[in-house]
Amino acid sequence: ACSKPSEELMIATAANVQYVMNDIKAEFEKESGKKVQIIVGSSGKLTAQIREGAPFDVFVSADTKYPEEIYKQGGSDRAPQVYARGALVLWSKNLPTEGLDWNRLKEDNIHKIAIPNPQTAPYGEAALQALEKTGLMPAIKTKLVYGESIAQTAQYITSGSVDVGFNALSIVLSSNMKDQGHFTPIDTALYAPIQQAAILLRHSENSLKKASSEAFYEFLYSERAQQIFRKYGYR
Amino acid sequence: MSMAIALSIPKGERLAITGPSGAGKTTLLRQIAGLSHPQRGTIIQNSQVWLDSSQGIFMPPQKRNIGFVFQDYALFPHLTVIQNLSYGLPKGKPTPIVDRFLRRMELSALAHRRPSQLSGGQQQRVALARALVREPELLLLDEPLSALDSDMRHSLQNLLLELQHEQGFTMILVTHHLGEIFKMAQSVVQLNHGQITASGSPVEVYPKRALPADSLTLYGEVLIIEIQDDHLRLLAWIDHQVRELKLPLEYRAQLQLGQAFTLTYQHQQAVLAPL
Amino acid sequence: MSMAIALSIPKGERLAITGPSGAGKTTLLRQIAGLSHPQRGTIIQNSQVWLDSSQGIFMPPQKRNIGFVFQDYALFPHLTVIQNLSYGLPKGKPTPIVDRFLRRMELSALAHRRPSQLSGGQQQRVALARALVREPELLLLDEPLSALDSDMRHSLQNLLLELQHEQGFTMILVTHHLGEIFKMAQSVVQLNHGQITASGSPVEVYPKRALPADSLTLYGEVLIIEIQDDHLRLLAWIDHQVRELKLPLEYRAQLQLGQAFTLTYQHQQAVLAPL
Amino acid sequence: MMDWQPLWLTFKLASITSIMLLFLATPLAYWLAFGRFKARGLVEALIGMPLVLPPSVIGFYLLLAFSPSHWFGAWIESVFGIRLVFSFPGLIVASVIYSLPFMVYPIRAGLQAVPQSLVDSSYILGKGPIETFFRILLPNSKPALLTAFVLTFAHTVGEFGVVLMIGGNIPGVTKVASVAIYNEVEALNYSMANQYAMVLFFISFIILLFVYSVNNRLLRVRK
Amino acid sequence: MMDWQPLWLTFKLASITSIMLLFLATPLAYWLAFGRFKARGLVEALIGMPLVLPPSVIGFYLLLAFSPSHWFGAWIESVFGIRLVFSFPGLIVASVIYSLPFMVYPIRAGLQAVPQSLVDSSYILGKGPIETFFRILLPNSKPALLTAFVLTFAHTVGEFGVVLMIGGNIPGVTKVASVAIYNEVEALNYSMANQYAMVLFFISFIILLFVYSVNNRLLRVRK
Ligand SMILES: Nc1ncnc2c1ncn2[C@@H]1O[C@H](COP(=O)(O)OP(=O)(O)OP(=O)(O)O)[C@@H](O)[C@H]1O
Ligand SMILES: Nc1ncnc2c1ncn2[C@@H]1O[C@H](COP(=O)(O)OP(=O)(O)OP(=O)(O)O)[C@@H](O)[C@H]1O
Ligand code: MOO
Ligand SMILES: [Mg+2]
Ligand SMILES: [Mg+2]
Repeated sequence: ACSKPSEELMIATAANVQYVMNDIKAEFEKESGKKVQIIVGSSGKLTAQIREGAPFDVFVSADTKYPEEIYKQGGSDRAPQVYARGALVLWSKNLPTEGLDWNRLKEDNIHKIAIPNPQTAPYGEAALQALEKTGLMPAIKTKLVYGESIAQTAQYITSGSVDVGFNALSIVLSSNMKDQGHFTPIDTALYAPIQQAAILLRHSENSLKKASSEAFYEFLYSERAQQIFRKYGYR
Repeated sequence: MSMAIALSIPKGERLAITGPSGAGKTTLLRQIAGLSHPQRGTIIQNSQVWLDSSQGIFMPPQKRNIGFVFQDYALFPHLTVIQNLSYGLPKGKPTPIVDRFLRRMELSALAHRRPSQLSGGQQQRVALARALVREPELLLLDEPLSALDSDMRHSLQNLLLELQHEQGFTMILVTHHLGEIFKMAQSVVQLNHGQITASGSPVEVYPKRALPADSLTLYGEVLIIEIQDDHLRLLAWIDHQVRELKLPLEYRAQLQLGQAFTLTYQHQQAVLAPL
Repeated sequence: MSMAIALSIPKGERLAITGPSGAGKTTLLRQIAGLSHPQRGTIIQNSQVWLDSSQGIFMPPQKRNIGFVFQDYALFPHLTVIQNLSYGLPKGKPTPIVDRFLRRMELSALAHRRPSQLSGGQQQRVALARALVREPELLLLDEPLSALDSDMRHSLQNLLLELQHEQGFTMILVTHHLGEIFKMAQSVVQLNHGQITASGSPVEVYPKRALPADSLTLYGEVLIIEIQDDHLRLLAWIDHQVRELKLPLEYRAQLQLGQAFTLTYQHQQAVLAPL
Repeated sequence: MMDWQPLWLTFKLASITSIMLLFLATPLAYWLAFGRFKARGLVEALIGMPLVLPPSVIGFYLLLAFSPSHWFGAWIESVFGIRLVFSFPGLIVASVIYSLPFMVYPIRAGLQAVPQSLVDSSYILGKGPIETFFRILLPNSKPALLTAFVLTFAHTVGEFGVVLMIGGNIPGVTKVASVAIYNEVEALNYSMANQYAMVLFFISFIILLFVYSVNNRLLRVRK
Repeated sequence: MMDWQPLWLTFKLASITSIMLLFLATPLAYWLAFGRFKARGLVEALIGMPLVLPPSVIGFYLLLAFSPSHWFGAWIESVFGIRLVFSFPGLIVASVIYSLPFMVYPIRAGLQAVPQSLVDSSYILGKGPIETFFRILLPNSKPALLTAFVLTFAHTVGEFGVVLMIGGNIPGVTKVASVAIYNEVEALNYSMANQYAMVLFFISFIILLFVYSVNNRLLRVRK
């Protein structure tokens, strides 16, 4: 509120990277002295809003599909770029780590399995691929429950509403989810890499924020930021 | 207003209640019906206790088997005339009685109208019919004929008397109409400010004035007085109307404008004409 | 019901409308007021055209400067008595007139009650007062006194007559009460099935006998009738009192309980005594 | 290609919810309108509370409560043998809770507007409170009942926050049309979203049009 | 640490929306109740339509319409100088559209229940339709008005789908409490979400409690 709002950077951030982004924001503010405002939303919603002229400077998406879409529509001069690769985990509130075994998913005492909605969330698509590859899909198809986002899927898991579910490593490692049950990473060979991309949104030539937006965008790919991503379980 | 009333009506009697506007007549009927709760009181009907505030006994209105014609009718607006009449009948009870009342109250042609499509007097008759079809033990009537012309009024008065005779119900009738009291009621209670101010048979409660039986005295006031030829022309306020009188000239000295007087007629000279 | 009525009232006159239940009296008043639309018709008041269906002229009710006392009062339930009375006054008009009417109608003590807290008769008086405070040119009264006891009825009848005398408004009064017609109206129209069946002065419409010019006619109602020896003993309601009359036996066939009659005296035989 | 199942689920959910609420809310509305108790304002305010929290948050709290690892969810499961999370019965229960104020408030206002004298009349004619309620109070509150029903029905058709959270978006079980449309929009499949929206819109419109036309015809007769 | 700004925005939005709708919806309700026109059922059904689409989908369509690249958004911007996307005025417009049925339906039912004889009386006493509307019809529809107001207010407090889509979640401008709570839940900050929810719940409860207590006191006097 003290610095002029017109000079504040507005970073549209997909929900599942918001924890990381808070750290990145703090680092960037320290380094550049600029104020940054994080706007959290689902990637799809943010994409629709950006297309209709939302006043965002950079869009940090959960995958590459949405930024590609924006780029194709002419929302940016620069093609999107992957800033991190996510890792998928199998996670349960009650089952011990030893119990998080592929073959046990078929057993009768596992009633419900949560995955993020593959239609909208990249982690959901990855989970689906893994389930197909292991050949489990036909056996557990009726057990599947779809979370709207990675966060909602985490809620299903941590509330004990489902017995087990797929999620992002970054979520499991976040401070809010510490000690919430047990998890095991999924073999990366079972799913295509989850490429999370960001895009620098178009600014007019005389925009006050043009330079700082670029600086922020570059910062995402700096070693300093990449360290933070790794700390949260991204590769 | 505080009310304090002690009243007993022999079973099958017809009682009229009268009194000025706001005297508590409607309130009394509502208390008898169980729609209002007096602070303290006892109501016993036919050796059945309806209310005893000291013992906390209260029989709800729907158990009391009464008929009530409300001053404002309170017809059900969503039901037709015939449905209004049938509402209070136990299911499966035959409808001939409904038809009979429709006919006797000249409502047959209106049977399928809703209350909003009826005139004031038609509504009042529906309210009366609705109370009667249930053949109640106690009938409470709050000015049930006030909106009716005198022919209809007389014929419904006769119908009520007939029914009461046949069925022997007890009847309490609120009315402002002196003629109705004399015709309909065996006894009358006069209320004022929530108290009984007089009760007894109509003749006891309304004693004739101390007048010579063969004369009639009226009260009047002089409005205009003129000398005309060989007589006085007097315009006077008599019996609530301006009337013209011819008087001999010798009255001139005794009368002035605004003066009150009595006028006495020897009724042998009267000509009476029924209307 | 089809209605066909032609009527003209001299400005400042008092007209009574009477007729059986459902005759069309309320409908007629509503049409005069502009609340119902006749299929065809013309209404002209004081050379101002209120309705001319052939020319498509219709003056809305709020422009007509009328007073209307509805058969069911139609008081505003969310307003107190005094607010109901003041509603129709132009803003800024002084309230003394409201106070005066409250006093004259014995409503002062109830000024701050809502209609639901009033008795039937009290509501009716509020409705009458509300129509009068606006000092309308035309006053339409649909049985405005039917819920009142006879004392109150007479005093309000007198008040109405006084006001009409002072202000000169035209008055149309629906009533079933023969006494009220004689007392209140200069002419009377009898309706039945939407048609005028009789009209003229009350004495013309209800003639029983051609009256000599020098006579006094009173209105009465039979309360009790008994045969005694060689005559009839009649207890009747005449001039606001119960009176006893002796009549020759031949009247027996013509008189019944509750029946209205006129009593005509040849005033030459009257004895007048100033008080 | 459009999947009709979510639409079918939607109208099934909306109908069942509205009808169940009608039965639940009318006694509650009656009690609020005529009951003799002190804390009326408190209860009235409480009934409105499901509205002030975001639907997905309500959904979240319901998820916690309905979850078999919570005592409530466990109790329901042991007594009724129903698991409320990720099941159609759960959607119904959640919708009923969430739409309660849409049903209760208008009906309460309608009941209160019925003149006391009609109720008195009914008692005098020998009918008890229950018969009076059904034969006098309800028929004379028809516009209010209609309002309540339409609001509840339409709102249940469109609601998705609660349903999405507690239903788990399972095709054929809890994936109702609103959720399907939401998904298509999120996935940037706008033409598919448009198709769904049009059909939902059209069917709902036809239903409401029918309801109101019938109602207006009835009202006209009674005027 | 809790940020109070979203709460302040929420109650500002809810109050402005409810009051604006009161002014917009009552004439509409009057027209529906008493107007003489054929297509009544059609208009009535149409008014309910904002309810049957999921809020975020309505938000999506409004986003498209309000966007400066659409003729409507461009027109509004050129005439009123207001951009409706990602701005507080836009939230108000969207909330007004979305909550229209909550205001119109109950008021319409209430107006229709006022006896015609009261309207007639008012005309006779020299008042035209407008004065009659304000001094007779509205005061005698008070429970219905209250219902409409409470439903609209509470619903605007809790609504977030439309607001999130069209407002863009901008702190201090369009980030209302419901969106903030939604965000905290999505961020898995349950304790912060709980805090917000409690405060929102509590303030709303106090407001409704106040409204209903005052109302009940007034009603008691008038009975
Ligand atoms: N809304 C309506 N629809 C159809 N018919 C009606 C309607 N209102 C009144 N009527 C009928 O029109 C006729 C005349 O009614 P109106 O109210 O004018 O009678 P009235 O002379 O005032 O009778 P009352 O002395 O009983 O009040 C009656 O037969 C009545 O049933
Ligand atoms: N709800 C109420 N609250 C307060 N006072 C009331 C209420 N209802 C009636 N009253 C008062 O109680 C008194 C008795 O009323 P009630 O209706 O019994 O009179 P009534 O004898 O029937 O008069 P009327 O002949 O005018 O109908 C009146 O003064 C009236 O103002
Ligand atoms: O961040 Mo997402 O796109 O809601 O999983
Ligand atoms: Mg009374
Ligand atoms: Mg009439």
